[in-house]
Amino acid sequence: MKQSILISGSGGQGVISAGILIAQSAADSGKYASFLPEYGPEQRGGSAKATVLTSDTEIISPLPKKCMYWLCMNEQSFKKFGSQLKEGGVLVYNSNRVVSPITRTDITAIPVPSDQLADQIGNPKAANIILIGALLAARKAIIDPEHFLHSLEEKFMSKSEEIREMNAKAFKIGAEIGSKYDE
Amino acid sequence: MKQSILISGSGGQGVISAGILIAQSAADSGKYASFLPEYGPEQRGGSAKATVLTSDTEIISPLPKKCMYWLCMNEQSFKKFGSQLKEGGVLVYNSNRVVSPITRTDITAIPVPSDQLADQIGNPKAANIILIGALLAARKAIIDPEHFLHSLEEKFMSKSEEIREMNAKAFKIGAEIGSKYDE
Amino acid sequence: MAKILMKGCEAVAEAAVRGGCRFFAGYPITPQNEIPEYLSRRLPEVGGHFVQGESEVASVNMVYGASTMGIRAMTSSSGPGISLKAEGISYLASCKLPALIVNVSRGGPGLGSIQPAQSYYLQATKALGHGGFRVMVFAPYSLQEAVDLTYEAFEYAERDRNPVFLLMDGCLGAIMELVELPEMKEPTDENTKKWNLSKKEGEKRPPRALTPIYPEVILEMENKLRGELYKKWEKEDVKVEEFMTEDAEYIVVAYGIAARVAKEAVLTLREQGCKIGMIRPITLYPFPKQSFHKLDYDKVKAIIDIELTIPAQMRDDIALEVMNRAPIFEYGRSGGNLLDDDGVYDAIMKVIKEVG
Amino acid sequence: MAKILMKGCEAVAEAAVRGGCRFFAGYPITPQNEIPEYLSRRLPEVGGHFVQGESEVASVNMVYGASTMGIRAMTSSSGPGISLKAEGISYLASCKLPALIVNVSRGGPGLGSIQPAQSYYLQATKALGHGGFRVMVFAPYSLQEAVDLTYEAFEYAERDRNPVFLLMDGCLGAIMELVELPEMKEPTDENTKKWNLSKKEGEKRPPRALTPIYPEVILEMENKLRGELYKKWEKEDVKVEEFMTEDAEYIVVAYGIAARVAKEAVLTLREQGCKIGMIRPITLYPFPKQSFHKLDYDKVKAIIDIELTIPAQMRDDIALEVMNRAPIFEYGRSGGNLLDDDGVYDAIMKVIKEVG
Amino acid sequence: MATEYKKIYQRPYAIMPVMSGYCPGCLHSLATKIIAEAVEELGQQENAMHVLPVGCAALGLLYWRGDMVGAAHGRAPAVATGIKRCCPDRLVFAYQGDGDLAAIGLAEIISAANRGEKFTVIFANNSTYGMTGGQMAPTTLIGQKSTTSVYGRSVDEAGYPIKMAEIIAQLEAPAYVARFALNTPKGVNEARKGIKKAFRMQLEGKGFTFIELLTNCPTNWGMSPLKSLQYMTENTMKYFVPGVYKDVEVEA
Amino acid sequence: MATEYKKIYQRPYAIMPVMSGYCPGCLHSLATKIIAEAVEELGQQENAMHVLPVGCAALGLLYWRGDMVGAAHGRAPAVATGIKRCCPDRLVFAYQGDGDLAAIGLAEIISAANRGEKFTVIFANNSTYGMTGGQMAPTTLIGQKSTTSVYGRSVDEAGYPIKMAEIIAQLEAPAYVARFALNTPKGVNEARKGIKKAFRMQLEGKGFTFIELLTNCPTNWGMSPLKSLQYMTENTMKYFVPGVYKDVEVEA
Amino acid sequence: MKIQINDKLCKGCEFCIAFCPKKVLKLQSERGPKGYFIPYLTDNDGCISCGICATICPDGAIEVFKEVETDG
Amino acid sequence: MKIQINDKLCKGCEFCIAFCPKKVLKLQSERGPKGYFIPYLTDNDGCISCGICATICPDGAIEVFKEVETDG
Ligand SMILES: Cc1ncc(C[n+]2csc(CCOP(=O)(O)OP(=O)(O)O)c2C)c(N)n1
Ligand SMILES: Cc1ncc(C[n+]2csc(CCOP(=O)(O)OP(=O)(O)O)c2C)c(N)n1
Ligand code: SF4
Ligand code: SF4
Ligand code: SF4
Ligand code: SF4
Ligand code: SF4
Ligand code: SF4
Ligand SMILES: [Mg+2]
Ligand SMILES: [Mg+2]
Repeated sequence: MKQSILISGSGGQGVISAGILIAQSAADSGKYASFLPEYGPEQRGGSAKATVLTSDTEIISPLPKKCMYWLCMNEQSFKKFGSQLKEGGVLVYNSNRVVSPITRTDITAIPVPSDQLADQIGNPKAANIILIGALLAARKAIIDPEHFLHSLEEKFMSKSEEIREMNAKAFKIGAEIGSKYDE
Repeated sequence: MKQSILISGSGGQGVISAGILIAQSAADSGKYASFLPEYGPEQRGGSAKATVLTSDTEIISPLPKKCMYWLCMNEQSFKKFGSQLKEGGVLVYNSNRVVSPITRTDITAIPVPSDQLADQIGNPKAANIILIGALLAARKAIIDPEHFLHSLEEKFMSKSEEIREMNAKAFKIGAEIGSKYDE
Repeated sequence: MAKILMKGCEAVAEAAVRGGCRFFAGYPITPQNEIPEYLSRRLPEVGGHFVQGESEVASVNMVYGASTMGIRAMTSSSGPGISLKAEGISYLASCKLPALIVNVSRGGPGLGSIQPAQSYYLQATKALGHGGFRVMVFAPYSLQEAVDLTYEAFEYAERDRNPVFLLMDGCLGAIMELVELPEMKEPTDENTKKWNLSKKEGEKRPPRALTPIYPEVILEMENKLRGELYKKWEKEDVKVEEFMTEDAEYIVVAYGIAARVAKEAVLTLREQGCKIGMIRPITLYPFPKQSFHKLDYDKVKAIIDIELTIPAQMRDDIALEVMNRAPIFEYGRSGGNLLDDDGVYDAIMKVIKEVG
Repeated sequence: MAKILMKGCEAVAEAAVRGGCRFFAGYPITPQNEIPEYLSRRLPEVGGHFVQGESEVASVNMVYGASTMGIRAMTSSSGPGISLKAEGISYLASCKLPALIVNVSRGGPGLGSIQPAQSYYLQATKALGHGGFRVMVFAPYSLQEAVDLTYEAFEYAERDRNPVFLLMDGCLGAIMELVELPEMKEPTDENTKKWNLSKKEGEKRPPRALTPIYPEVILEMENKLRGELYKKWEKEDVKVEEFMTEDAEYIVVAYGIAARVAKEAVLTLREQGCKIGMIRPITLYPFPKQSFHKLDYDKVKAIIDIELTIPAQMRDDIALEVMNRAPIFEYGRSGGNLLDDDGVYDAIMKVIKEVG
Repeated sequence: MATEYKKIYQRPYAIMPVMSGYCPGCLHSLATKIIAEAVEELGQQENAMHVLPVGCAALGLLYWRGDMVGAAHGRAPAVATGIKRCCPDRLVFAYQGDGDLAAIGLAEIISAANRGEKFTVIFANNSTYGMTGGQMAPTTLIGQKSTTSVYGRSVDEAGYPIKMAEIIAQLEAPAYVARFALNTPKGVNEARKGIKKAFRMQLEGKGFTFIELLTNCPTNWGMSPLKSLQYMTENTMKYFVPGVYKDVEVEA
Repeated sequence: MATEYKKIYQRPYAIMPVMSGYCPGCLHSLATKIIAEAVEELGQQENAMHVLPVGCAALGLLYWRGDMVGAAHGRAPAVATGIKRCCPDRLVFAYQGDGDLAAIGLAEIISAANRGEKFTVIFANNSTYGMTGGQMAPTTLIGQKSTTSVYGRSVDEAGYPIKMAEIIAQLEAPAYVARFALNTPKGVNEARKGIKKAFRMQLEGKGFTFIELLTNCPTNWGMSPLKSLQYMTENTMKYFVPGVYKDVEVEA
Repeated sequence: MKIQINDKLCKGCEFCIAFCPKKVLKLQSERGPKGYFIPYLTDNDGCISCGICATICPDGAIEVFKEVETDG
Repeated sequence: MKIQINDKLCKGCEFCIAFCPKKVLKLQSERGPKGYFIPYLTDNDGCISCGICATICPDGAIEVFKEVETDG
C-alpha cells in the first residue's frame, strides 16, 4: 500500500519533525519511506510544508499532486493547500489556529485543539505529536500506533525520561481523539 | 598599396610606440592604418611585438601571417619571428642586440647599431626612431620620410623643444643608414 | 549493509567521506547547509579537515590548495554561491586539479528562491566559468544514486585531473529516503602522487609547481587535450537510464527530480496502454547522445523535455541529437514551484493529444 | 565627422560616454585596462562617476546600485574577472536592471593568457551566471562596429530591462584603427523613469523597491516572460553579416577578429574562383539562426567554423541550425596564439580538398 | 476637567503596519523600528534609500516603507557606493548582518569605509548566520555553539570573533563609528541617537558612518527571547564592548 | 703566505640561476632573494611551499626553486589555508602584492589572519597595480599619480592608503606582524631577519605571521630605479611606517 | 488605558514585561490571533507611561498614552 | 677580485653603486650581453668586502669574497 501524508503549518510548529517521525517510523517497520520538506526563507513564522510517502514498493515520485492525509497546523497553510487533499482523504487539523470553516464534504475532518492540549500538558512543542496521534489512531493502516510509539521512544532515547513520557502522553491524547474517527 | 610592418623587441624598447608612430603617420597622410600590439605579461624585458598595416583601401584582416618589413630590436625576437618576414622583404635590425648571423638571402637586411647610436645622442629611448628612420629611408613607399618627420613633430608637440629635436635627430641618423639601401 | 533513512545532503556528505574526501571548505547557503554542517562534525572524526570559508570564493580556493597536496577535497553550494566559485572552478580546470563540487540547486536567477529548481543546467554543462573548459556533471535522481555517484566522483576527478560536478536539485538535497552506504575507502594519493605537491616525511624530490600559468604553446596543447578528453567522455563515460524506450512513441526526457515525477507519469501512461518511455541523462555532460540516436524515429511521435525550470535549458542539447526527426515539446515549472505527478501527466497528455 | 585613429578599448569607452554612460566601476585586468583608464579621466568631464572597485565583484555591484537610480552604468573586465561578476550579472538580470558589461577576452581557462582569444563564447551565450537567464551578446569585428554597438547598447538594455554584453576579443581591444565617433547623447532616464529609484528635487512618489526577492508565483511568471523575451530577440534583434553566401558552396562561420581573418581568406579564395561565403554573427545571442536556414543546402558542401579558441565553442549552435544538412568542420588556435591569413586559408583549403 | 489620553508613542510610519517576518524577540525587528524612527526624526522619509542585505534582514523588504534596493550577499556597501555616488543628496544606508558584512562582504565593507563613501552602514551583529540556520559566523563567540561548530567555536580552528567597529574605526576616512547593544531600553535609546547622528553626519557630507548593533538570534541560539537578551549581557557585550569608537565631531 | 679569496656571499640556491623577469631595480626581485635566504638559513628548502599571487610576483614561477602553487588573484591566503590545514608540517608562505592583498583579496587576508591560520604572508606593497600597468591601488599615496588617477589620488574620491600591517596587528590571532622597507641595505637586513623570525614562529606553530615589505615599481612610477628608492624614503615610509606591530614573543 | 498592545503585531517575546519598571504587564493565558500569548496591562494606574515597554518592543506593537487634563 | 658581478643577471639598476660605502663601483660604458650597463669594481683594494652591494642587489648578481691568508 502506498500512503501519502501532507503536513503543513508555519516554521517552528514542528512540521518538519512530524514528517521525519512518521517517515522514520515507517522505515523502521520495513517500508519504503520518503520525506520531502519545503519551507520559506523565514526561520519562524513562514510557511512550512512536508510530504511523507510510505510504500511497500520503491517510491518513484516523491511529489504527488494530492495526498490522502493532511496534518494541518495553521490557518495560512489551510487556505493554501486545501486542494491538495484527495477525495476521501483525512484532514487532521489544529483547531486552535485553523479558524476557517471546513467546507469540503468529501473528506473526513478531525479537529484537534492541539495548541491548547499541548499547553495543557506543559509542552507546547508537542502539538505536532498530538496531531500525529489523532491521524494514526484514525487510520491505523498508515502505521500501527503501537509501532509509532515505539519509534518515538527510540528517537528520543538520548533525551530525558520526562521528555519521552511527555511525547508518549501527547501522542495518546491525540490518539484518543483520532480513535473516534477510526473507520 | 598595402604595406605590412612587423616590429619586435622586448618590453620597454619602444616597440609599441614605434608602431603607433608609423600607423598614425600613415593615417595622417589619408591612408587606412591598423596597429596591433601583442605583449607578454612582463612590464619590462618580456617579448613585445606589433603589426602595422597601411593601405589605400579598407583593411580587412589585421593579422597577416607574414610582413614585408621588419624592425627587429633584440636577439630573442629575432629568433622567434624569423619566418614572419616575406620573401623580398626588408629587415632593419638593432645590430647591438641581434647577434645571430643573418642567413636569409631572399631579403634585404639593414644592420643599425641603434642602441649605440641612441646612447651617443644621449637618448637611449630613441633607438626605435632610429630604426624607423632607416626603414623609411630605405623604402620611401611606406610613408614619405618627410611626412613621418612631420607627424613625429606633431605627436611630441606638447613636449620640450629639446625632445622634439632629439627625435628628429634620431630619425635622421637612421635615415642616413637606411638611404644606402634605397632601391 | 542495511538501508537507512537519511537526508539527501547528509547522505552525500557521508558518501564523500567514504569515497576518501578529507577536506571540505564551504559557506552556508540554503538548500545545502546540511552538507557543511554534517562534515564539520564528521571530517575531524576521520582525520580530515573542515573549514568554514569566509565566502564561496575563498572556499573554492581552499579546495584548490588542498587538492594540490593530493587530498581529496570538496566544496558545495547553491546557485549564487556557484557563480561566485566560477573563477575558482576555472582555475581548478586550468591547473588540472581534481575536486568535487556539489551544487544543490534552487530557483534563479539572482537570489532566486530557496525552493528546489533545476535552473543551473546550462551553467553546469556549458560554462561553469570562463575559458571553455568543461566538467563532468552528475545528476542523480535518487539518494542512492547521489551516494553512489559521489562515492565514485573522486576517481573520475583524479583520472581526468579535472573537477567533477554533482548537480542535485533542492528536492534531492532535502529529501529523506532509504540508502545503502558504500564501504569506507582509505584515502590514498595513488592517482595523484605523480604530480601532487605533498611530501612524505623526509622525502626528497625535485621541486614541483602547480600554477595556472602556461606558455602559449603549452596552453594551446592543453586546450587541445581538453577537447580530446571531452570527446572521450562522450564515448566512454556517459551514464543514462533508458526506460521503456524500445517501442516508445513518446519519449520523455528528464533528469533528477523531474525524472522521478516523470517516471511516475510514464508508468501510469503505460498502464493505460500508451507507448511511452523516458531517457534520463545521469551525466548531463557528457550528454547521452547515443540514446537519442538509437531511437526509432519511424515510431517516435514526440519528445517531451520536462525540467523543473522555465525556460527549458536542456532542449537544445536534445534537439542537437534529435535533428528534426521528431517534434520536441517542453513542460516545466519554475521559481520554486514544484512539478507534481498530475501536472506532468497532464502535460504529457496534452502533447499526445496534439501530436495524435 | 572625420575618422580618427583610436585604440580599441578607448574607442569603446568614448562610445559608451557618448551613448549616455555616466557611471563606471571596474578593476584592472589586461587586456581591458584602457577602458577604466580612459573613463577615469573622461567621466568626470561629463559629470559622470568613475569608481575603481576593490574587485570585479564589488564593481559589478556598484553598477547594480547605479543602475537602480536610472543611471546608464557599465563595467568591463576579462575572463577571470567576468567569472567573478557572474553572481552580480545574474542579479542584474533577476532585478531587471539595464547595464553594459564589456568583456575584452583573453585565453583561458583559469588565469590563462593575456593574449587575445575567443574562449568565452559559451559563457557569454549560455550562462553568464546561475539561473538560466540570458543576455544579448554583441561581438563586433571592427572598431567602428564596436563603437556603434556600444553606443546602442544602453538602448537595448533599457528597452529589455536586462544587461547587454559586449564581447570583444583582445585583438579588438588592443587594435588601433580608424573610427568615426557618434554624437554625444544627453543622458536621460526616459526609459527607466517608470521604475528607477531616483527622485528629482522635492519629488514625491510612492516608495519603490528593486530587489532580487520574488514570491514563487511572480518568479515563475518573470521567468516565463524572460523566455518570451529571448524568443523575441531571435525574431527581431538578430544582427548578422551574410557575406557572399548566395551562391556559396562553402560557408565560413566566424565572428569578431576571426571573421576578419576569415574574410580575407574568403576574398582570396573568391579571387581564385572558389564559391565561398561567410556568415558572421554580430549578435552571438540571439544567434543568427535564419542565416543558416536560408542557405541552399543543395549547394553547400561544407560549413567551416573558425574560432580563436580550442575546442570550438560555437559549433553546436551552428549544428543546431544546419541540422545535418552539411558537414561542419572546425579550425582554431588557442592559448594566446593568433589566427593568421595563411593559416585560415590553408585550413579552408584542407576542407575543400577533403569535401571535394 | 476630564482626563484624556494623549498618544505619546506610536510605531513609526516608515515600517509597514504588518507583523514583521522576524522571529519573536528578534532584535532585527527592533533595529528596523529605531532606524525608522531616526529617519522620521530627521524628516527623511522621502529621501531615505535603504539597501537591504541577504540574511534575515532581507525580510525588511516586506516591512520597510520607503525606497529599497536588495543587494547580493555581502555587497550592500558596493551597491550603496553606486547609489550614493550617483545621487549624493539621498540619505543612503545599508543594513547588513554579520555573515553578510564580516565574512563574505569583508572586502566590500572595509574598502567602502576606507574610501570614505558618504553613506551609513548599520551592522546587525548576532554572532551567527541566522537565515541559513545558525552556522558559525566570524563573530560567533569563543565556545558558542553553532551548527558548524557543535562543540563551540574553538580558537584553534576558527580564531577569535572579529571586532568590526574597532577595525573600521582604525581607518582614516570614517567619520563616526559606534557600537550599541539592543538588549536594554537604554541601549535602544542610545542606538537610536547614534543612528540619527550618523544620518545627520551623512547628510552634512562628513563621511562614512558605521553603526554596529549587537543583536540576537533566539531561534538559532536555541533560547527564549528573554534568555537571549541575558546571554548578550553576559557574553556578547563582554567581548564586543559598546561605545563610540570614532567621532570626527568630537576629535575636531 | 699567499692571499686567497674566500666566497662570503652568494646568491641563494632557492632562486634559479637565471635573470628574473622583474624590471631593473624592482624590489620584488630583492624580496624573493631574501625570502630564499631566510628559507635556507632555516634549512627549509625541501619543506617550503610557496604560494604565488597574480601580479608581477607571478613571475616568481620562473624564478623560485621549490614547490610552488599559483593562486587566483587575491586568493593566496585561501589557497594557503587549504594547504597548511592538510600539511601542517610544511613551511607555507604566500607572497602577495598590494592589489592582490589589499583590494580584491581583502576578505581573504583578513579572514585568514583572524582565523589564525598557521602560515606566513609576505605582502609586497608597491602602491600600485604593477603588472596591469600602474592603476591606483588602495595603497597608492595621496597625490600619487596612476593611470586611473592621472591627477593623483584624491582623498575625496578614493580615501586614504590602507595600512595593512596595522589592521592585521589589531586582530587577536596573529602572532607576528611587521613592516620593513627594502630601499636600504639596513632595511633589507631587517626584513630578512623578520621573515626568518616569521618562518621560525610558523614552524613552531605560534600562529599567523605577516610581513609587509615596502617595495617600488620604477616602471609604473615612471622613475629610474634609484629615484624610486628615494621616493620611498621621502613618501612611502612617511605614511607606511616600518616597525614591528605585533609580536607575541615579546608580549609574552 | 495608558498602553495599547496590538495583538496583530505582538509576538509574545515578553520583553515589555521584563523591562516594565512597574511590573504592570503580564501575559494573557489565551493565545492571540496569530498564536502568540499577548501581554496585557494589569494595572492602568500603576503604569507611569514611561514608554520603556514600547522602546524595547521589537515589533512596535505598543502604543503609549499619557493622561492629560482637559477642559471638556 | 673581492666582488664579482654576473652580467647575465645584472640589470644595471645602480643600487650597488649608490650604496657602496667606499664608492668603488662604477658603470661600464658598454652594454652587457642583455643590453644593460653593468657595474665594475674600480678599485679592488678600496673594497672592504662589506657585502652591502650584494645585500641591496635585487637580482643576486653580486658575489662577495674576502681575502684570506693561506699557507700555500
Ligand atoms: C552568495 C550567497 N551566499 C550565501 C547565501 C546564503 N545566505 C543567505 S542569508 C546568509 C547569511 C545570514 O547571516 P547574516 O548575514 O549574519 O544575517 P542574519 O540572518 O544573521 O541576520 C547566507 C549565507 C546567499 N544568499 N548568497
Ligand atoms: C580576478 C582577476 N582580476 C584582475 C586580474 C588582473 N591582474 C593581474 S595582476 C593584477 C594586480 C597587480 O597588482 P599587485 O597585486 O599590486 O601586484 P604588483 O604587480 O604590483 O606586484 C591584476 C589586477 C587578474 N589576473 N585576475
Ligand atoms: S533566525 Fe535569528 S536573526 Fe533570523 S529572524 Fe529569527 S531570530 Fe532573527
Ligand atoms: S612593473 Fe613594477 S612591480 Fe612589476 S616588475 Fe616592473 S617594476 Fe616590478
Ligand atoms: S509605559 Fe512604562 S510603566 Fe507603563 S507598562 Fe510600559 S513600561 Fe510599564
Ligand atoms: S515586547 Fe512587544 S512583541 Fe514582545 S511581548 Fe511585548 S508587546 Fe509583544
Ligand atoms: S663589498 Fe662593500 S666596499 Fe666592496 S664593492 Fe661591495 S659595497 Fe663596495
Ligand atoms: S645592484 Fe645588482 S642588478 Fe643593480 S646594478 Fe648592481 S649588480 Fe646590477
Ligand atoms: Mg547574523
Ligand atoms: Mg602592487
